Amino acid sequence: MAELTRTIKYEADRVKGFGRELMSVPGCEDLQSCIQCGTCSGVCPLSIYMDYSPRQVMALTRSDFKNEVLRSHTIWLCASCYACTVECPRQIRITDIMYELKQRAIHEGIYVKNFPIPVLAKEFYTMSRKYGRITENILAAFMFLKTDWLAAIGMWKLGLGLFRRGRFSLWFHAIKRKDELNRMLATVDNLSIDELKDERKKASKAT
Amino acid sequence: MDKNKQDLRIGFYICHCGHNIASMVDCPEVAKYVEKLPGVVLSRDYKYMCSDPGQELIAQDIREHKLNRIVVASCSPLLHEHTFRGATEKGGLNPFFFHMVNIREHNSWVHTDRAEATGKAKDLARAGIERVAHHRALEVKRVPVNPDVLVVGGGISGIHAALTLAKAGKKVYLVEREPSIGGHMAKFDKTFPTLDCAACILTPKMSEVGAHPNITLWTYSEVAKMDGYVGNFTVTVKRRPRYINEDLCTGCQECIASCVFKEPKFADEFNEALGKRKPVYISFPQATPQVVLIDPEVCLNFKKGILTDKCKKTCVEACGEKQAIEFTQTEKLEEIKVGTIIVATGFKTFEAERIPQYGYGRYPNVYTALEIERLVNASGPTSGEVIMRDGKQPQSIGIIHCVGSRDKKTNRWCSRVCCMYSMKLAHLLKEHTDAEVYNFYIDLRTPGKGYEEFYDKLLEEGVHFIRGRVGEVTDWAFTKEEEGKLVIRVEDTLAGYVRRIPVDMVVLSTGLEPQADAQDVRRLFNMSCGTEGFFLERHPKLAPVNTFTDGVFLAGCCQGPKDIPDCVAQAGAAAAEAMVLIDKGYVEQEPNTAFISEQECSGCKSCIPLCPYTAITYVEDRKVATINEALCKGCGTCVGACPSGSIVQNLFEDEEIFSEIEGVLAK
Amino acid sequence: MSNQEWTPRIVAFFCNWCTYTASDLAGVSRLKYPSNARVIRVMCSGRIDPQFILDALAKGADGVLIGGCHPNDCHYVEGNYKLLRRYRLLQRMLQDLGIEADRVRLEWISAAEGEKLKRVMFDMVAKLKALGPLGLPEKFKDWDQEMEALEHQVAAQAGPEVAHAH
Amino acid sequence: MKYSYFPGCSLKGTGRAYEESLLPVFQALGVELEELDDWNCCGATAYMAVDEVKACVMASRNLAIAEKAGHPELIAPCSACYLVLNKTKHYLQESPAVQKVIQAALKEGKLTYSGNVPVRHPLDVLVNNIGLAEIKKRVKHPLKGLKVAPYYGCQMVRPYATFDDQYNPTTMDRLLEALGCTMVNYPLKTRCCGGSLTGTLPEPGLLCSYILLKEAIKRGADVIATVCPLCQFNLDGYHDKIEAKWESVRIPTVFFSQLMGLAFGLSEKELGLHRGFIPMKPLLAPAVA
Repeated sequence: MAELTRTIKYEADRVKGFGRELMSVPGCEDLQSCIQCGTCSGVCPLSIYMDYSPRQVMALTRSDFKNEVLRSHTIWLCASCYACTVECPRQIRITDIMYELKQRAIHEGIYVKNFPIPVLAKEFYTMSRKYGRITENILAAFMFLKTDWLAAIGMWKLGLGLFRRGRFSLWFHAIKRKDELNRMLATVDNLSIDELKDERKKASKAT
Repeated sequence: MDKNKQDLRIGFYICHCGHNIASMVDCPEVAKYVEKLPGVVLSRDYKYMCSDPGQELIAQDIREHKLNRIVVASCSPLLHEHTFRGATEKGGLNPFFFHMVNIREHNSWVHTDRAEATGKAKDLARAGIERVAHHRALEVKRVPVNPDVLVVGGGISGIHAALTLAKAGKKVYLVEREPSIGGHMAKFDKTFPTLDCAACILTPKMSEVGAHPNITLWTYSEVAKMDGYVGNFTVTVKRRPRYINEDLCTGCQECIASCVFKEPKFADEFNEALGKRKPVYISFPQATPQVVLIDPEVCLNFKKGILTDKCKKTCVEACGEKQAIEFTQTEKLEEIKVGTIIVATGFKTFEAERIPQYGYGRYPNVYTALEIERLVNASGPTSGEVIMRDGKQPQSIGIIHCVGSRDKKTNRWCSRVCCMYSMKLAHLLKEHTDAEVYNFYIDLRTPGKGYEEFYDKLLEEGVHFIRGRVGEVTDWAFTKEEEGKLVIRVEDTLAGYVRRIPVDMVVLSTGLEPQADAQDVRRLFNMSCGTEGFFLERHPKLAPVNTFTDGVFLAGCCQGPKDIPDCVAQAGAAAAEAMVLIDKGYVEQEPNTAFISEQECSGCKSCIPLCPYTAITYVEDRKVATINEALCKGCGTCVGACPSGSIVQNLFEDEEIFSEIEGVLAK
Repeated sequence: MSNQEWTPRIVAFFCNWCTYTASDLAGVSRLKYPSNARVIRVMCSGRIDPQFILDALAKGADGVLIGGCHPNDCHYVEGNYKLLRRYRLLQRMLQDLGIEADRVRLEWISAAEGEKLKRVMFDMVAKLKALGPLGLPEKFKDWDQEMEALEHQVAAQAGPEVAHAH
Repeated sequence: MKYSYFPGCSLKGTGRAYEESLLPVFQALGVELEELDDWNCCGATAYMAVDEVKACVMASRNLAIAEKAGHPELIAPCSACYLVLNKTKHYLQESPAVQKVIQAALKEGKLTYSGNVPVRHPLDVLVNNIGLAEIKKRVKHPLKGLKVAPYYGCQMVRPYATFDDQYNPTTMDRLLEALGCTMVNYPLKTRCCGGSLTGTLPEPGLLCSYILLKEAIKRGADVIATVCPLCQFNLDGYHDKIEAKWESVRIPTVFFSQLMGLAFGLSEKELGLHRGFIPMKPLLAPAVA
């Protein structure tokens, strides 16, 4: 007999305040007015692969189901094509909310391990931080090494093709004034997350 | 003035309005504060001042405590000033010894700090107390009401209002922009939820209008100008030439048959351009009046050069002795005098092209709901057969609800009728074609008598209901069964899947919008529009058919989307409101007119050009200006501009306003 | 009271047909805005005499807000235009007196624009807070004292001279 | 006329051909593009997912450098860069909180940015500033008979429809028609190509690309024209995998600038046409001859 799991949600499953906190971020406020019409899922080219549809992510977020949302594949499947944002009849900036959820998932370390997309995001972040620019083929190589190195082998043909067409870079592209950029980015690091949140709250109140 | 103050015996009342005021303003505290102000004899707080006991309290206090001034702090004077003036009068005082202070709409409802709101209430109350000291006894003037009524718009609302009044013996002018009355309803096939044939229930009313001796029907006409005021409006109506003498035309339509255009060639507006008509035409078989008209844009007689020679004037020939065709007609202006006006100018449907994702105008088999009404109608362009623009009959049909409605990018409001008419069309289309019919909805709204039952019926008929707002309608196929079809991509939110549903025909349930020229009409009749552009009623609940202009009433969809029963009910209400004025015979005018104190007038004449009503004239022999009270409407513009301060506006005298300023600022 | 944050006092003159009604609408819609303004109703913005505005400022208002119907929408055809002309002149005069333009504000707010009224209230309060108190009554008092002192001075100086002349 | 030019990482890597064709085309039109001094990664999609504020800081460094360069406008050919730079400008206007952080960061880098320098897409500049008439004048070899599916992708038109219709953009259609091309009716012109997903989660990403390629062939196109390096890469680089999964949908995907270069009479090598996986060469013989 197939294993049965209970799908009921108890109040304890909610992380109370999560929805409200997210909706206090500038750009995410309009989530409050979602009418669950499903336009976002209807126009999303990737929704067919998602575990929760974008509409469900909106509902789950608003109802404080933090763990479910941050663990979902959906936020990582968003390709940032902005179709939902443009079509939403409530003008909810769904893509930006997805970004916000991705940030939180990375920040809290709760996302599907070995799932290549967050790894790519982090590698992208590290590389651009280190060199100021991105060298695409090296970035891809890093990502595959960290997630599924067998897949990297599967990519040899593409790599070779790129190489033969002069689209392959053998070493990192980098900017000259790395320290200038690093100093700038450090100012954000020095700003604690809480401080930023307060700033954001103030800002959202003002608007 | 001080002496005057000693004689003052002011009564002050602050209303709790249940919790509406009391929750944000400490009413007893304000009453206590006001009690100590000079001239105040009595200061009370009370739960509901507008209630009978509240009003009685005022009347009784006036008698018992010999009060000579009354101030009530409660809601907006636009709501209850009249009520409290009545109570003041009942106590034996001139009603204008009363002043009202707004501490609900302007205070308790809009502020969040109880201390601040209480402070503001005190300031406003103090200003009222200061002001009322300067009030004088005034007399209300009565002006007779012209018993004739103008109804603007000949849709179902206008028709019903006009007939109601006419049957009560009132003379009605009904002005309609289109060549026939009937409005949108005349285009509908059936009506929900009873599926009465729209024409069957509307046509008798239309012919009754056409035949009623009390109704003057002017179609193909528009109101160009309105002057005057309640009871005495002067209205100019522009009558466009239809090149047919309405009195002579018998509606035999011989002219149409004999037109040199053997086949109808031009887009037929009544059939939403799905059918064709000739240059000389009648909008639809039941058109009222049964009078043809000629479209000068396409009639050869109006062309120049060779084309005009091609016109053999066969229509004139066919008309024969009746001689009803008059190519020389021009636009005519008619001036009428009426006492009341009912505005029933209706709505327009949302333009489906504005949502390009749904492909209207790009894919021929995407239709608007109104087009489907004509398509399924037995007297429509296909005689009721559902044949699509590509000549085929649909086997599957998708009906998309809320097109243009409930969307911040287009119209925010729910158009109220689309759920029901979409289901009606689903039923009719299924009946006509036996196709699979899908309804795509966000929420189904069926709050009317028999509406939910209609939904049940549709479910039983096997119509599919998918809860999800459609993302797009496209013609690119992913799977084999999608080839050559229109594909609807939507999240079936209840099943939890994104679906692609191929259909032959798509119907867009477009929402209701204000008419394109609603702003012009609003100015014409001195009305207001809500943010969405529909005409604003005086009060959303208590004065739903009144406007801010006395004597001008609203009926039907020009005030907001509504279905036929609601339109008819509202039209009846508007007719009743008009009859209140007519049968009473007079209106009382707010005595806020201005007058000139001749001793102080320097005769500088600066006020004369300021008056928009030419109420001010210069008296040569006395070298002063004078105001004709009958013409003055009480704006006070001349008062604000008089350099010698010799003009006084009743109810808004300088002293009254200065004392109010003093009152709000005194600490 | 004294240790409370200073907030500006605003006297508002609203026309009966548009802005007063908008204000009612804001109430019915339960919009929330600062409580600084005290509304005085007139039938038409055309009724507003520049003296009302000056009087309000002289009696301690930090700002005056005038609300009328949008151009072309005046219930009395063109009272709002008449006011506009007066307002422009008054603004010039106020400038000469050193009273900032932001203190006397004219807004067209239609009966349907409760939201706009709210926006204007917030904005005006913020602008007045930035400008600080106008405090004309106190200034008048100071000026009176100065004048008095000056008169005394003049009298004191004139006194001996007058004496000499004799 | 001179513009600042922000190439972005892709145009120096896998999307090299975009830069290679864009620069000579602008040169032929007498417009100079001056590459920003020491520009850095724009902040892009993937970065936004980790730290949106830092992404904005990275973008703002570029904006500040552009302001310093002194040319009135900045051209960003990559759709992602175009969006991120514009988005940062929006945030700077909309959110005082973000603005505060960014200004502090700029100060640390001894840079200033006052909000000037509009970020423009080369398509926008070509059609709306230089003009189709001027472009027509340079056409030496009209691309008569070449049937093109115009593919705009997402981020050039969404969420900010700055210079074209969000649902049915036509700027590239008009531009390519001016070169003599025949545009096919391509309803998927703004549908997503899969973005960076194609490299990370092959199945969903490849499906997006497959749909686009298949429909272009079905509509009778000879070639797909694109405005974005990632779109070009996705539609061009994965044909083996797409073929293994579904079917062969081999159709070349080139940058609109490459087609312009061809029409202007530049050589294929100069335009980087040899860099494509699916060659376009056989199609060109009748067109150019």
